[in-house]
Amino acid sequence: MTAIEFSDEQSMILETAVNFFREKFPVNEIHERNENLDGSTDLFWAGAKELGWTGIVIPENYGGLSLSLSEVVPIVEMMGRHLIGSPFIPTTLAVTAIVSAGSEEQKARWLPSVAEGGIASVGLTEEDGSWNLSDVKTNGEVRDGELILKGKKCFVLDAKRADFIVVSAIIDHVVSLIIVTREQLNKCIIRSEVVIDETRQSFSIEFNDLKIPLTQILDKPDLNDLENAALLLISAEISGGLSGVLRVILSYLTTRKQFGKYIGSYQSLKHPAVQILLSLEATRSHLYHAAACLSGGDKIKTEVAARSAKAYGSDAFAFAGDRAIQFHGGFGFTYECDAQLFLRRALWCQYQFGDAAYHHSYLAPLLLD
Amino acid sequence: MTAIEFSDEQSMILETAVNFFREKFPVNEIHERNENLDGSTDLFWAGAKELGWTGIVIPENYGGLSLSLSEVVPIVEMMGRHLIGSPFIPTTLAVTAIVSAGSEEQKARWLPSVAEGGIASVGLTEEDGSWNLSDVKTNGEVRDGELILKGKKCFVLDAKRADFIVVSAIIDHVVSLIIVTREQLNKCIIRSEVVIDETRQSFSIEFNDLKIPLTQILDKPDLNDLENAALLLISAEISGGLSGVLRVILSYLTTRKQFGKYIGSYQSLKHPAVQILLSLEATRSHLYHAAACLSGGDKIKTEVAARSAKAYGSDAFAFAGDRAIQFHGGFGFTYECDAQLFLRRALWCQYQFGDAAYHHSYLAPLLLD
Amino acid sequence: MSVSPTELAEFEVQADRWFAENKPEKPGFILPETFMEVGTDEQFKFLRAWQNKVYENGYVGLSWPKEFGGGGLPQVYQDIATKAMATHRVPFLLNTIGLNWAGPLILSMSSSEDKKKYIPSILSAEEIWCQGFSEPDHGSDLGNAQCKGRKDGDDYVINGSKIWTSLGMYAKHMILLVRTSTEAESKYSGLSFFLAPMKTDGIEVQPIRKLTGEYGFCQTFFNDARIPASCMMGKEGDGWRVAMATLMFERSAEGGQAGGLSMMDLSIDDVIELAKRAMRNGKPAIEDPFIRTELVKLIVEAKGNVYMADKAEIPALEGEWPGAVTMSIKLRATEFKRRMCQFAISLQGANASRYIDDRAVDEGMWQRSYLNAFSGTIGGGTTQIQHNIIGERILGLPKD
Amino acid sequence: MSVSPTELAEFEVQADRWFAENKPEKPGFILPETFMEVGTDEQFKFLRAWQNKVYENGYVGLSWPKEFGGGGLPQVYQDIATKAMATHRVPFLLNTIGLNWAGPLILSMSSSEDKKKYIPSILSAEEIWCQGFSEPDHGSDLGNAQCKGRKDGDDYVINGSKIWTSLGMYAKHMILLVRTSTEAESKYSGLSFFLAPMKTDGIEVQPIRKLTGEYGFCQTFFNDARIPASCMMGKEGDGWRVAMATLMFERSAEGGQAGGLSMMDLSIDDVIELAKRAMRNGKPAIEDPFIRTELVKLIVEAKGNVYMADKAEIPALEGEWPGAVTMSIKLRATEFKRRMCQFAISLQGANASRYIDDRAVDEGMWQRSYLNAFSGTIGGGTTQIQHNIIGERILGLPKD
Repeated sequence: MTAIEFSDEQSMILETAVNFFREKFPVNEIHERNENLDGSTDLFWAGAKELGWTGIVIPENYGGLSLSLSEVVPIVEMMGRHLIGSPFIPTTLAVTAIVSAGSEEQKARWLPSVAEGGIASVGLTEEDGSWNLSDVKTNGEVRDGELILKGKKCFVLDAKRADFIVVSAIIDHVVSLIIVTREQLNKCIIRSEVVIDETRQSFSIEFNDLKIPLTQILDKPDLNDLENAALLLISAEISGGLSGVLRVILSYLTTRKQFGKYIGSYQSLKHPAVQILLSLEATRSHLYHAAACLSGGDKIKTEVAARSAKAYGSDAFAFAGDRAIQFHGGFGFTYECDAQLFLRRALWCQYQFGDAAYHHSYLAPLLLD
Repeated sequence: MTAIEFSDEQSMILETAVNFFREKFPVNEIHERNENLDGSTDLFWAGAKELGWTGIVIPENYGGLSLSLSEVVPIVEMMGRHLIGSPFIPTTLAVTAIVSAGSEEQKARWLPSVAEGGIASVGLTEEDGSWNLSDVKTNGEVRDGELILKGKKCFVLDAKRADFIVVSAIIDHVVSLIIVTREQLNKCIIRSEVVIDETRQSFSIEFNDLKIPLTQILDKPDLNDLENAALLLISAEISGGLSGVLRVILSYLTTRKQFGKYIGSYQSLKHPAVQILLSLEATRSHLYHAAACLSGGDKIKTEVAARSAKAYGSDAFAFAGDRAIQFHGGFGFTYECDAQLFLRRALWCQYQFGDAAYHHSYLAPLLLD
Repeated sequence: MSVSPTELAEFEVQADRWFAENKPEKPGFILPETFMEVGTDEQFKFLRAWQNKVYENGYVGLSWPKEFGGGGLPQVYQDIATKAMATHRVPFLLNTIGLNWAGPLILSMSSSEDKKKYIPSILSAEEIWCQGFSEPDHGSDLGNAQCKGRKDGDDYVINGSKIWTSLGMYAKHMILLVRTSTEAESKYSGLSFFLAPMKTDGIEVQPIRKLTGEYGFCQTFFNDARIPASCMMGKEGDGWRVAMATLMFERSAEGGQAGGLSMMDLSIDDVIELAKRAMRNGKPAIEDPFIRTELVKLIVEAKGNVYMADKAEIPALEGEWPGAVTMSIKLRATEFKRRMCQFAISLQGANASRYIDDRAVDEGMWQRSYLNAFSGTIGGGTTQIQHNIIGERILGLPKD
Repeated sequence: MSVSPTELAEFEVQADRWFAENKPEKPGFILPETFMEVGTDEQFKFLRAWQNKVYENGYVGLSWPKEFGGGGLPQVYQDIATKAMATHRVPFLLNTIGLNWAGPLILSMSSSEDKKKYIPSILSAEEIWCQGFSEPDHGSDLGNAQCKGRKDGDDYVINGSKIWTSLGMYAKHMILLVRTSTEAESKYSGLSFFLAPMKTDGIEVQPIRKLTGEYGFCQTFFNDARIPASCMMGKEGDGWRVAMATLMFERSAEGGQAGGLSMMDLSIDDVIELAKRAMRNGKPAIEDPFIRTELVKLIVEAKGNVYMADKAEIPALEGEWPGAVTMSIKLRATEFKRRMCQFAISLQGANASRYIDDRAVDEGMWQRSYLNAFSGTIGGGTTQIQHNIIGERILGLPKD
């Protein structure tokens, strides 16, 4: 039994993704893409639809491929590599929630449209910024056969584009997941959020006694599963981001001269670059191990692996992003330099869904007691 | 108000110490001294007596100089610089205990002999290795006008030479300090201990219902004071040790060639050497600040300063010792190389009277709450 | 001049009161933390007015000669005033290059005439100074400057470009390092130093967008710009020596600076305060064991830096490697700040991902400060180069 | 050869049982952790007997050809046997240089005659091998070896010295790198490689005392020692190529090694177990929040290393910098071990200051392992050099 089982599907998808992003989203156009996020997303989404990526985790009978998140990982990794900030992760998380917690009716109602290329999102974080997905203040009250939703969600990605979003709320003292449709969203206060990663389109959504049919409450939500899925996908983004930022570092280290020598010949730059390389290999190994665990179905193993990947990877990525700025010297201090894009992405990844210290505190009892 | 008040006495003593050790204990004879620890101690002790160092903290009316531990610091620092492992620290700690907790009778009885060059020691640690000086299992019971002492002390330095030692024991549920004389010690089981720092002569002492006159119980012991004193002196040893090990590193880095270049020109060695230098400067600053606080008399400030100096310094010294081995390459792996002497000393200093993590846990409430 | 303790104590009370009473209200926009971050006209106007007010009331330039607009007092007065500024956390003094680089240089080597011409308007912030040392292709390698100056009659004709000229859009003067000879004995002796007027035909300034997304630095282009030879500091070929002298004003604790607060510095106390406000797992972050340990380590490190400054004042404690403390001030301060800001961000939970905005923790100040902190670890000789300098000059290690 | 899963499963059970039943009792002295630490005759005899027993019972050399004393089986058999050794934590196999360096080399390039001469006694530990690469003045700089060999008739006359020859006191053969020409095109092409008999007039071995206070390495001196030319591997001038091939057996996961446990390795599990026994502030150390965090970090790192090895087996996951994982095995393993031992020591309170002695925690094993760990971070190319190698070969960065 090896720690990493890499399926043929994963392998094929990885290869496809490598080529797709290399062709359509070359790294030297990152800045241009950021100037036109909507256009870039359209381009990505059209390609993803064509390649069947939007339906990977959706069961076949709802129009999908009946594969698992493990097969999504290579795509997200390559997205991270090319700094794509599309609604692919939030959509996948919303679908994951419905696949795991929805009734057959709910699946039949919500999944096919996504398989065909619809966009969705999740709202799991609130104003206090708590990483614990059970810390929910948004409240749902069942009254007259309807759910009355009250509260505010933050960091809802691509909320303006989403056909629906899955949000967490307390109903009867229990954290529940609720689907909110576009039509219902239009009745909410949606505000754009300023976030450090400029490739993201993030929003806050305020529900003021929003009325929602009870059929939109997901039956048996498992927040742990949803958290593991989020951690896995962010870790994939981190792994790809690490490759991307290392490439940026290397291209500067091998072309820029200082004091008559290529700066990559200085050990104070060369050795940290090696550390970043090794941290990338470790992150990637944790990532694909976590993907294998998730496919394997062991919940505890998956939790350990997902938290480990996120904890290890996010620190590694933050370090690499930080060093990328430093090693570019004056150029690194400019907006024009790609290093800042990766550092900002790294900070986003580091602080969404828990940082290393947070996950270490949850890993401790799992690994030590 | 500056953080460091450096008295004329400190300044004079520092200068004297620098010269004394440079002349009598040259760094190139460290190995020879280790082969003959007793002879080396005799030599040191004779000099220390002559220079009045054995009576620095002893009040004038008991034959001392009525100065404070702050004036002992420069001496211990230079001892650390030259890797001297004499009974000077344990003697000073024993004296400190008596000066602060002894009655006039007790002072009159025990201090003059030390001022004249007697040797003493302390026994504060036990078999469990706990750093908390209140964790004492050794027990004293008052019976028929005598104290019956039962228990075992470890890491009693130079116990074989000491005229008396000060040990901690529980009497009536309270941690007390008791003086045990040479004559009484001779009735105990004294075993030599194998410790990592080969310049130390460390012993365990077992008390099996040892009878001690009640007049040998110190009146009002303050373990906090005694701990601060120990931390201050070890920090001084650390500060000097850092200078010493940096000197060892530099002399190799500037004379050894590899791949045709002096190895000190490689940034992977040069930059850590700079880090060690800066950590030395920081340690030394913490040290003399702690010395000034102790002279100033503010107990909380002194505790913060002493714990900070020890926490910061012991990690810095351990790092420097570790790097010293590594940077010496193959030679560093030999017993013959001075690097190992400093690494062993660093490990001793790191783990006597609490490591950085231990002191951080005590500093947290003092600094944050 | 002898200083009476009573007078000093009185001045301390007076300065303290003045800054307490005159600390400006928060304007409706985020203020920069240093002169390198002034990105908008409203920030510039606000800060110039503030320095002017501070000067008019006698709290900057106290140790500079009276005849040139200074206070003519012992340095200790300025130290007291500067401390009061720090205590009350008032805005920094805008004309940093003038006050701390150009000013001391002019005072130490220029004619009395030039001192009269330049010094008073430096203090009042009437005339802003900028710096032209670095070049796009030779970041840390000052000695290799390629911006050229060719003598032509009474002028030097300058061609090339300089980068990282803070306040370049607003500056009236630039201290400028130029290569006036390519045939000199060494690359260093081919350099000359000018006090260049920015309003010169052929000088163009272009703002640079920083990694923070804001503006604040400029690139300055010289196209046959004619600078009078009389603007040269020292002789032709003295440029390196003069530039090094100038850098010493900044890098070390050498005297001569006008003083005054040069940055609105965040300290570890601000982080502790943040840790008390921030929540982790439903409790104040400051109660989390991991955060406590990290805070203690940062505090101990910060204290070490403070104590080191005091130790450096005691000759008997100079130790075996003199100069280590003063030469490492920039290295230690800038690296500490970078790590401190990183840690402060980590206290904010998911909100750590926010950026400059009123919904961010402290309006995104920590994120911005972290990104801006790289100007410290990169500018004026990167952290890596600082290590080389200290290793070679203080420890005597061989060059790369 | 095809392998039936049933046979493999049976072999696994059989190996597991054999090692469970035959694991030697603790002798009355501390055993070394690797072949580099054998410092006393009693340790040597004990370990030689153990390897011999393992061999006699068919658990080492399983993949080596039958005609030379091997098992003639697929590699997977050896992997199973090696794993059983690790599981039962039996002593390592003493003749490491023979099994993993000289053996594979001889099998890959020597004559059948030489194979018959050398291989069986390597497996049985009858003849011990040592290594003569490093020299006192050129630690990591193998290519610069100065130990000289001059052709004289049918012999080469060797002069110079080699260092870090483990088991030098006991070895019958040495793999030896010698400079046979000082006028070669490059320093590398002046080197030749020998299988040298240690019992040769003019070869003297002197034990070196290690930083641990123990013995285990030697320095070998050559004074006009005559080595038959027939002992040369490859041709004159091939030495560098042969040596590099040999190093590849050690550094990477290339096949060809005889296998078997080469060290009694401490793992992070041992540290966790220690943390459960050790007390801090009156409670098991494993309950201390700081210690928990540090342990978790170490565990995650250790797991990362395990997963990396598996990832390296999957070509599709090779990524943009192929070879990074395999080329960094030594770097990662040795640095991790050093830090892990440091941490294990920190769990012991004041008793951390003890050293090899029955009153020390685990008899001082952790302290000794920490000091011995430097042989990993220094020997075979220091950690610093490993970074250079990976930076240059894998990342394509320019040389120093």
